[in-house]
Amino acid sequence: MADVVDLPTAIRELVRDGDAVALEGFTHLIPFAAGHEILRQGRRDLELIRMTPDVLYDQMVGAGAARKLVFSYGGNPGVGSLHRFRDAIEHGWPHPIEIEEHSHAAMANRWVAGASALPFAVLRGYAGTDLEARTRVERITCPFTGEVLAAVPALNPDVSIVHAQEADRAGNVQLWGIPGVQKEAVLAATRSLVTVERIVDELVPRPGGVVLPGWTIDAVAEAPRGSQPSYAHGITDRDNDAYRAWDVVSRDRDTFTAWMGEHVLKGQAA
Amino acid sequence: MADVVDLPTAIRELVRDGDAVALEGFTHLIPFAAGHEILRQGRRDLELIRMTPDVLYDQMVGAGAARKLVFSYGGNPGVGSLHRFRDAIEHGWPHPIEIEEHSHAAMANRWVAGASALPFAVLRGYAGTDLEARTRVERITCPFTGEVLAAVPALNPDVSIVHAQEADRAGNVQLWGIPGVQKEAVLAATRSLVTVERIVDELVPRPGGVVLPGWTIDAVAEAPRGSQPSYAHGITDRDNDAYRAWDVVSRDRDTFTAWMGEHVLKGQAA
Amino acid sequence: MSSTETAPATTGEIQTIVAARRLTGAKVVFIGVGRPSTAAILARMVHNPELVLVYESGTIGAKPHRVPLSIGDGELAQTADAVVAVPEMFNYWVQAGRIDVAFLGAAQVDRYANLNSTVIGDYDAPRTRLPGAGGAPEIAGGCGEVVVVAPHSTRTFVERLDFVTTVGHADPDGVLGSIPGAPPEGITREGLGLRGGGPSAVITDLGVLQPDPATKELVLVQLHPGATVADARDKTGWELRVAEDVVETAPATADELAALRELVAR
Amino acid sequence: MSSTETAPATTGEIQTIVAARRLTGAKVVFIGVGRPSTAAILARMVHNPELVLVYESGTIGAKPHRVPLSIGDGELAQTADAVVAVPEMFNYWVQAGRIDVAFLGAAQVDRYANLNSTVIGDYDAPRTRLPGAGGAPEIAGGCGEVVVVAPHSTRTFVERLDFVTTVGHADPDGVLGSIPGAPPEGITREGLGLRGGGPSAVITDLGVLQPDPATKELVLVQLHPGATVADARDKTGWELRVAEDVVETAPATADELAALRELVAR
Repeated sequence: MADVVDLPTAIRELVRDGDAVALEGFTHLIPFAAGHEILRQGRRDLELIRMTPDVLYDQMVGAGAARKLVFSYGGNPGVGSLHRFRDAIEHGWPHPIEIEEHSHAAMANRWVAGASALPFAVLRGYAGTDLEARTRVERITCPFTGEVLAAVPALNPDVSIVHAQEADRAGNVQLWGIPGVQKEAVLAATRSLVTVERIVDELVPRPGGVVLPGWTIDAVAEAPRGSQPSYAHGITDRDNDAYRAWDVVSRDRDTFTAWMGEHVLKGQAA
Repeated sequence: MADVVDLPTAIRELVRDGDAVALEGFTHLIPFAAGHEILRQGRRDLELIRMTPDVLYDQMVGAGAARKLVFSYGGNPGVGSLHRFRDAIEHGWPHPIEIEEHSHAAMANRWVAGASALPFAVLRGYAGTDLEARTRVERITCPFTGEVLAAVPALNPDVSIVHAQEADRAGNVQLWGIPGVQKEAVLAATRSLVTVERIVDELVPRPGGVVLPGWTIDAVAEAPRGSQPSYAHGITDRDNDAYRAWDVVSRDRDTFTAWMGEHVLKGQAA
Repeated sequence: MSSTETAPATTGEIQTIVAARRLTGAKVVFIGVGRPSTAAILARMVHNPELVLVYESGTIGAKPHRVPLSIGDGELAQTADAVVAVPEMFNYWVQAGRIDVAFLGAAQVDRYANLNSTVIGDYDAPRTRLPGAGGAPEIAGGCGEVVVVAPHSTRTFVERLDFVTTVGHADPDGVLGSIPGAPPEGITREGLGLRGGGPSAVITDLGVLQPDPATKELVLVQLHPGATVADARDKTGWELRVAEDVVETAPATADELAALRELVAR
Repeated sequence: MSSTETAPATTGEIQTIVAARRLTGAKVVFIGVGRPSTAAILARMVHNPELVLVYESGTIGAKPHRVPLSIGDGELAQTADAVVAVPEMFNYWVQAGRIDVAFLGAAQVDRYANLNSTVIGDYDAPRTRLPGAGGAPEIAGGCGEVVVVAPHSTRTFVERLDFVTTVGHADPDGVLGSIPGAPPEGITREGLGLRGGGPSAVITDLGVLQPDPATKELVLVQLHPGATVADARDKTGWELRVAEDVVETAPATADELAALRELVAR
């Protein structure tokens, strides 16, 4: 069964300097509170894995916590650039970072392979693109048809962190709405943490509900509004204004640093 | 959008002699009514695909409709043998049939590959077994780790038929309870039919609900109690007595033939 | 509503309206955020109420009332016929070829409708780092056809992409030499194993380009009201081919414009 | 309840009770129908109320009140913590090694606990066609340990399987020569790339066999009340190894027997 603990304890026990860490959530249930706690605890030299880095990884990259970024789409959806992500790649600020980029289809299949304890996944992809020379993909031949397809390596991070709506006291988790790759990320990782909007006495099955049994998770931590400015379907709304405002905050290094000091690093609990 | 038609029309339009036909449903939602209609229409020479042949394929094999059987477990669950299946394989009655057998894991992954338009799937399996020489499996090497794994060919039947609880008038389908491989079977097939317990004005999302949009299905046919003696979660119960009784009916060729004449072939609508 | 009371369509509005019209006969469309999303919702309002909208967040048959800011807004999940996980979306739906039409944008487009959304300048020392591939390569590989929506300028319509993120019609005659591993005589998208039909149109704020059926090179076939062939040539970074019979885009109807403005204002 | 009023345990009952006891410290058990299912439900009633039952139908954490006839009975889905599709069950849960213990049956068992559930006689001209592999090969490949439950008879415990459906401890010294493709000096399950620990016990109606830690050959280590070493030798189709200190199975307690009988009667 998962340990139900407070967020600082969970991060302290599960996330170490140098870890490959995935904070997943595809446009929905992005674990901001957990990411901020990682920054408050001063974790460094992380390999940050996420299909869509979004504002959260912009903050973590800008704060200098990342050694490497593994991703498939580094934009501020509907708004524009992630300026800290760009500044790190274009100008090496606050320090240079390594990048490893894929397509969404490849990342999604890498998660599936990781959750399945397979070393690789197969897809129709990458043929003819310049991505192929810049990422980890090999060609593989179908032993039945002779067709040549793409093989991509499994993702198996040291730690995966996702956010969900609810957990019960035994650490069983339910999320609903857009499910993304959260189940895969948790199952593919060596260690896992789920932050939740609320702890309930009993999980009531919901339409679209994805349940992660507590025995597959290391820790569960309550973090109300823990995916804001993204959202938790049925509980919080996506704060589109915050995404738009981030475009302004993040353009300038000093403005960014001041904002982080005030809104993230000074805060105590999530 | 799927055509909502009566069952005899659907079978007439979709199932042809010689087709590779999958009637799927893993212990739940087994499409008995559709299988019986195939027999009433006298279809012959079929390649019958199903993970668990169950009583339905015992009937279809015993009735002489199958040229070939593709499966992974040919038993009467909790009861014992499928006597018609055994009689066909052991004694060639009513005529010899070809068999191609796999493990459940391989069949499930063959369905996934079929639904994904991939020619094969990869799994950890078959190593050291006599199955490997008797089925369609090849070895494949991971281009990243050098590990040797099993590759199995995709399943892409001419027709897949599944049973579900509900459809709306546009042919959108929802099933719930044990989902098996029904979604994969429908998506992997060239043509598809879903029989349903009832047509409703609107599909209300359910916990565990799997929705197949009408535009991915060729035909939907109403067939109340159409998965009996298996069951439709929340609507009908599994008729365990019928499964036990089948053991007696199916042991003897004449008893079987008489039973089929009376209960299946004479019936008109499903 | 009388058109005499309505301000004329802007070039951006006409671009959206032309994109929406292309969905009149479509069954299932795959869309990202921004103008393509607006166009698809407009198509459902005006031309094709049965159109199925698919977003890569896993929402199939979404019926948004407002234009979503992200492809994962809650309203999309709330109104969808089905919501699936991202691996299923790409494997069972996109890769399996179940989508008729996909809308894609890009920072750079070449004459064969290949797309760059990765980087401007050198990959290792980028002038501008763009968001990256996202779903585009496999969407363009698997969907029935692709409609590219992009602003007409020499920054976007370039002789040679800085980076091939997404293959459109590849390099069928070896003119560009930009497809990695391709032989000097060129390679087609079929030759690369791509299954969908590839780009069928590029809709800009000036007009519409379509691939020549034989050579696959983009040809200007349509101009929006007020735009000229000279404009299009000026704003294209290669010597633009122009059809003999360039048609003028039918003006936005009062219904289209009213619906679009009402939608954007929601 | 006083044991003096209770009929003594049958050999079948003691087999089930011994199987249930093995789950006292387990976290997650994978079970098929029949005796293993009864044993696992009994374990939840008597020894280990937190035990997670997983059935290959996709029901994780099922809490059946009655013994299900099939592995897909509605009560399993109704009471489960999570219900998943069959591909997910085999890929994310079984193959990924998330299950501690799996119970398996078989028509034939050899001295290395390899299993046959495919055919008696020749594959192409079978004397008895059995149901086939089902989930067994990959369950035995991926789960932490496997407990085999089978009736003790020379029909079941055979020198050489007619067909290797499921690998237990393979043929580590080349004694059997039954693993296809294995070298004459033998092969281990690790050598075949199997990840789980393999069979840890075979529970029969006479006693319990366990693999020798070094040689992996099954050794009789436990006898149920009333059974003798001679019985076990007689009913084993190879020269059965017997531990120096065979222990006698603790008799069924009144609680165990009452719970089992109550369960079966439900």
